[in-house]
Amino acid sequence: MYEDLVEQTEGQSELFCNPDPDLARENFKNKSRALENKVTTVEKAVSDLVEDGDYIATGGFGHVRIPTAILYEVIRQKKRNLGLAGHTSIYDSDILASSGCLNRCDISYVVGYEIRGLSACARRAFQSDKIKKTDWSNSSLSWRFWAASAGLSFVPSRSLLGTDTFKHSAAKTVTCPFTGKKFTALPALYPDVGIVHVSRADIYGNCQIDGILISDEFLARASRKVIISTERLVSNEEIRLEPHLTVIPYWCVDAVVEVPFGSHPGNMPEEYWFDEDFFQMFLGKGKTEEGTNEFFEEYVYGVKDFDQYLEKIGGIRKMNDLRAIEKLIFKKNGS
Amino acid sequence: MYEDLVEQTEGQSELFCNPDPDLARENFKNKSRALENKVTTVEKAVSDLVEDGDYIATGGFGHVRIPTAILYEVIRQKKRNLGLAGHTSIYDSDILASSGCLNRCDISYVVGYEIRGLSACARRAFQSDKIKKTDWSNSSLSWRFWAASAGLSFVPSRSLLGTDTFKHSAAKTVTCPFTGKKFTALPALYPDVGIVHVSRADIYGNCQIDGILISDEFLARASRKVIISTERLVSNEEIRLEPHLTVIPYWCVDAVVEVPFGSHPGNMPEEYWFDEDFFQMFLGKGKTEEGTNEFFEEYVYGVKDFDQYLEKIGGIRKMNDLRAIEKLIFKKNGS
Amino acid sequence: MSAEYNPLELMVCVGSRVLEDNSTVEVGTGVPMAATLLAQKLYAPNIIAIFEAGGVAPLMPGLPISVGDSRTSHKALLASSMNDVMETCQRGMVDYTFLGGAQIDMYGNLNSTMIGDDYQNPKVRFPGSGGANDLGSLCWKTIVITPMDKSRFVEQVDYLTTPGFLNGKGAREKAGLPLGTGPYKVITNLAILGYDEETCRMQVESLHPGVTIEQVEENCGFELLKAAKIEDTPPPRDEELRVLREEVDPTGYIIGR
Amino acid sequence: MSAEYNPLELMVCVGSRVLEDNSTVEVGTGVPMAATLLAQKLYAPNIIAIFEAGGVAPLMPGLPISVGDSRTSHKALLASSMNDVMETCQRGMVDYTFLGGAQIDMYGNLNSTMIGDDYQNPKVRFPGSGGANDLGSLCWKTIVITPMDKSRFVEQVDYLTTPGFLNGKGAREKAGLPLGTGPYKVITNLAILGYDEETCRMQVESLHPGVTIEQVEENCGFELLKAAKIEDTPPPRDEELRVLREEVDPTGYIIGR
Repeated sequence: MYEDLVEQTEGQSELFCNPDPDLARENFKNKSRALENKVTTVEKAVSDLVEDGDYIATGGFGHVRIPTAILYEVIRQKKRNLGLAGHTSIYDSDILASSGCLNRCDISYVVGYEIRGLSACARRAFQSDKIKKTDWSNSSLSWRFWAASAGLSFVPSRSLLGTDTFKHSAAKTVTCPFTGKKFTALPALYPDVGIVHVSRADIYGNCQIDGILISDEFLARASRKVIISTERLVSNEEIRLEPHLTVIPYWCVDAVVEVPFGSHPGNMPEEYWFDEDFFQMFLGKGKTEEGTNEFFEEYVYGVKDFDQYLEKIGGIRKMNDLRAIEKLIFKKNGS
Repeated sequence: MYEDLVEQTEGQSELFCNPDPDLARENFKNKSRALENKVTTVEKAVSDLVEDGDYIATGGFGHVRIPTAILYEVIRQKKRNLGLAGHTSIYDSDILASSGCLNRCDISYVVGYEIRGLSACARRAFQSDKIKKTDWSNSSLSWRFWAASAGLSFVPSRSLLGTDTFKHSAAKTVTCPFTGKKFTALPALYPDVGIVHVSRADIYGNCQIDGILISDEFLARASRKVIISTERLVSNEEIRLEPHLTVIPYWCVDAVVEVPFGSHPGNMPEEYWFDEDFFQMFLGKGKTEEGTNEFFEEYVYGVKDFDQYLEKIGGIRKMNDLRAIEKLIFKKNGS
Repeated sequence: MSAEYNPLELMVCVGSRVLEDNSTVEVGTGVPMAATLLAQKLYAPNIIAIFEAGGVAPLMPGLPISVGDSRTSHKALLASSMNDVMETCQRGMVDYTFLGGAQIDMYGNLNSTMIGDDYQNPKVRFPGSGGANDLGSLCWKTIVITPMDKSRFVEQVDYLTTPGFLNGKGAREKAGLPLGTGPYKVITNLAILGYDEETCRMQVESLHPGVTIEQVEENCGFELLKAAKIEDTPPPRDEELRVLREEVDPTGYIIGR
Repeated sequence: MSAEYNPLELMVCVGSRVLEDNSTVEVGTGVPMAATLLAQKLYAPNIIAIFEAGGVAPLMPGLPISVGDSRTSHKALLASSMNDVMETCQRGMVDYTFLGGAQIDMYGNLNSTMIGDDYQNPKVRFPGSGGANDLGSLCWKTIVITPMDKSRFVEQVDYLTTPGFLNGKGAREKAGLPLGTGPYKVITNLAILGYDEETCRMQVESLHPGVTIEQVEENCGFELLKAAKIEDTPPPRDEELRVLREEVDPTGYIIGR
């Protein structure tokens, strides 16, 4: 029992992105270093920077600080055959998969909504072989982003070993030349497009994030192209006052879009809490294919932009309520 | 010419610290996780935590944010046969070497004082074979700290290759299992004692640093024991107000000492500038052995603690002048 | 029985008692969060809760919904990154991890990925490893909290997501996992289970109030060993239930009341 | 000659002209700093200066004394770490690096470690690599600024600290260094030197005011190639010298006045 897992040295699934650091360096060599105004619209950012077939990586934690506005636009523009880093992914991977954008996914976490249970529409999408799947763990994808951000082709780690997670990954093993010990070799992950929602950015793309970073500093560095959505545009002077807070430097970034409430229905640290009513509505509709289609018709295809979507989900009053919860402001008449 | 360097796969110098991650894990397993008051004196921190023969690593950038007070005490207590990570090291490695504390050193930068030129006493110490030397580059030591902080035994890199720096290191090479490319394999560096000077710390050892970090977040995580000197002790509540600024968490730390001006004669970002008069005096005395001995007699052995040393170098008036330069406050009568 | 309680409440209360004070605990989503919070309030005030996305030792204003939400770093000691937390685990600084799972076998191996035998076309897809594989690989001791029945406690997991002892003593080390790590306890609605040191197989260590060894065996799909002495689990105390219901999970999000 | 200037001023002025605007430059201690600052003030206002200890694109209130001091991150865009900066270089985001060195050979290999033949007992010990080996390995183009004489421009360096083209075309790639990287220019007090594409050997490209090719050859310990057309280096302009002396290095710390 499990002998083959203990002995294995090579995962059997497909490696979706080339880990060659010299190939990546050629891309980074050609990225602009100019301090130029990169502010654009959601629509233009997506149409300019996301191509059918691209492999994308989204920042945040699946339903925390996610780039919802950008992802809705990816769906609205009917991008197809996308790959995705399903790293700590929840609502982000669900809507991309359920709307038919994906044909491959590196998975560490999908389908689940933590204590809210599982998503039926995500299950339908990921149980089908229309999406090719390669398995990983959270740390494996975090370290794959790190390895790429460091310009490497691999990094050793001590997880995955001995499991089916390794077997269905595209990892290999490597022997430490100093200790002779066996390590997992994780291939560097250089996504085509990184999409990250941040707290503050300037027009050049220097970004600051309140709260935990998950792996976004590395994800942004690793990606060939980067789209930033930000709660707030701030002046370059404000960035320069606290340069130790800059998590993503401008040279990583290709487009900046200001989208207040851009992580809805997700939690945005220091800004707003989860929209639980919305999640229940979404998970309810997701139970059937018709419901799923209805959802996308109503909330994505049927609205022209994120502002209109926000009106639909309850507008500024709703967002103020979610803000009050996040800020621990409990009103007299209920929370 | 140089053919042997191009082909080499193994550095020829001694590896001073065991990179075995399981050995390190046993140490970290036994570190206290308790939130206990770790505030102590410079004298007690050094006598309790630095043993003859220990391998130490010092934070900062050689003459910027260095733990001078702790290092003087190491010298005062006549610790012997110490190893040192000579990473971006300047005044820190110089005084340890010139006073006879060291018998081995991993070197990326020693002897030099950047635009001030070279130190004669450091040269005498490092030219002698009383100090065993293993060669590295700055990034190599930065990444060796990272590898240890990540609980690994090695990490690949793309520097050192093809050079005498590699030849006189203890690095090896490793082939990437994905690309077949050759990388330097850097052995993880787990120092016995890490010594870091920080801007703010609470009594438990949660530390925040203003300005650049160099490699101190990793150096502190990598070290088996850690001594923190801090410009200022702050309340735990202050740390908890901005937890994203915590660079070194308390569980890394064994002792905390409050030492205002503790980086003198070094620059302390946001606090005080270099003491150039002092450096000129030191480099002058260092030209002869007698001068070097005089320096240590007068400024280290001859004073009982760092407060008395500060009086000797000009006291609060001097430190206020250096503070004015750092803060860009130019007084009416000259700078 | 000192009070009425449901199986989830029982598991949370029992789970809250196994953590040592002044230890570091990497906390998974859901029941483990509630158990850790309850432990902090009653038994182990200085337990250090670590969340995989970057939050360390927060003063939580309420139960987090996610291991990555803003409550996990509210007034924390450290709000860093998943990389930093996982590296801290890999370095050996984290004593316990607290996980769930859809299937578990006699060696403590966990499945949270799928039911079926074709990874590309599973019968039922679950979330996958998330951080579970990492935490079960890198933390010193793995505690699992899960209700017990034959569909969960199985001879062989459909998919080995997170390593327990793999196929027995020495297998983790052979696979390359860090030395000295592995499964520690399984907290269920019927009993507390541990592992026999020699064989690394699961054993019954303590029976919950009113539960017989036969009931435990009937609800398990593999042969269970028995500890030399099987204890009686003290029932949830009134104070445990009060603090759990009033302070830890007042909305019943996790304990389902 | 438009004005009087010393050899250091000449090198700084000439060095300031070789950097492209909107490029990233990893700046070494001393003369390279002055040249980069001068370039920013006159030719390449949007050059992004990167310092190895973590400072990126500061608005410097004065000349830094160290590549790690507080001026290198004053009102910067990013104040991070040596790890981040070196990883950025390794990722291919840094166009130029600007280095010094005690010895250089015809392939642009640099020695900043020692004179002698025994690493443990050198005749003369220099600082060592610092970040030089990394920057010369990982940035796209390496520019060296150093005065020229036979003791510095040598047939073979006593110690190969930082890789140039090693022993010729293809050697960097064979050694494992990133593809397409290597030496670009050498700025001296006598001439601007570059490299022949085929042989990777150093060649004279431009002679400074009043300098003959023979003088350059006399001050070089190896055979220099000559570019197809050797240019005349324009002398330091009054404005260059004024800005250098008044704004970049008013205390003469680097240019030694």
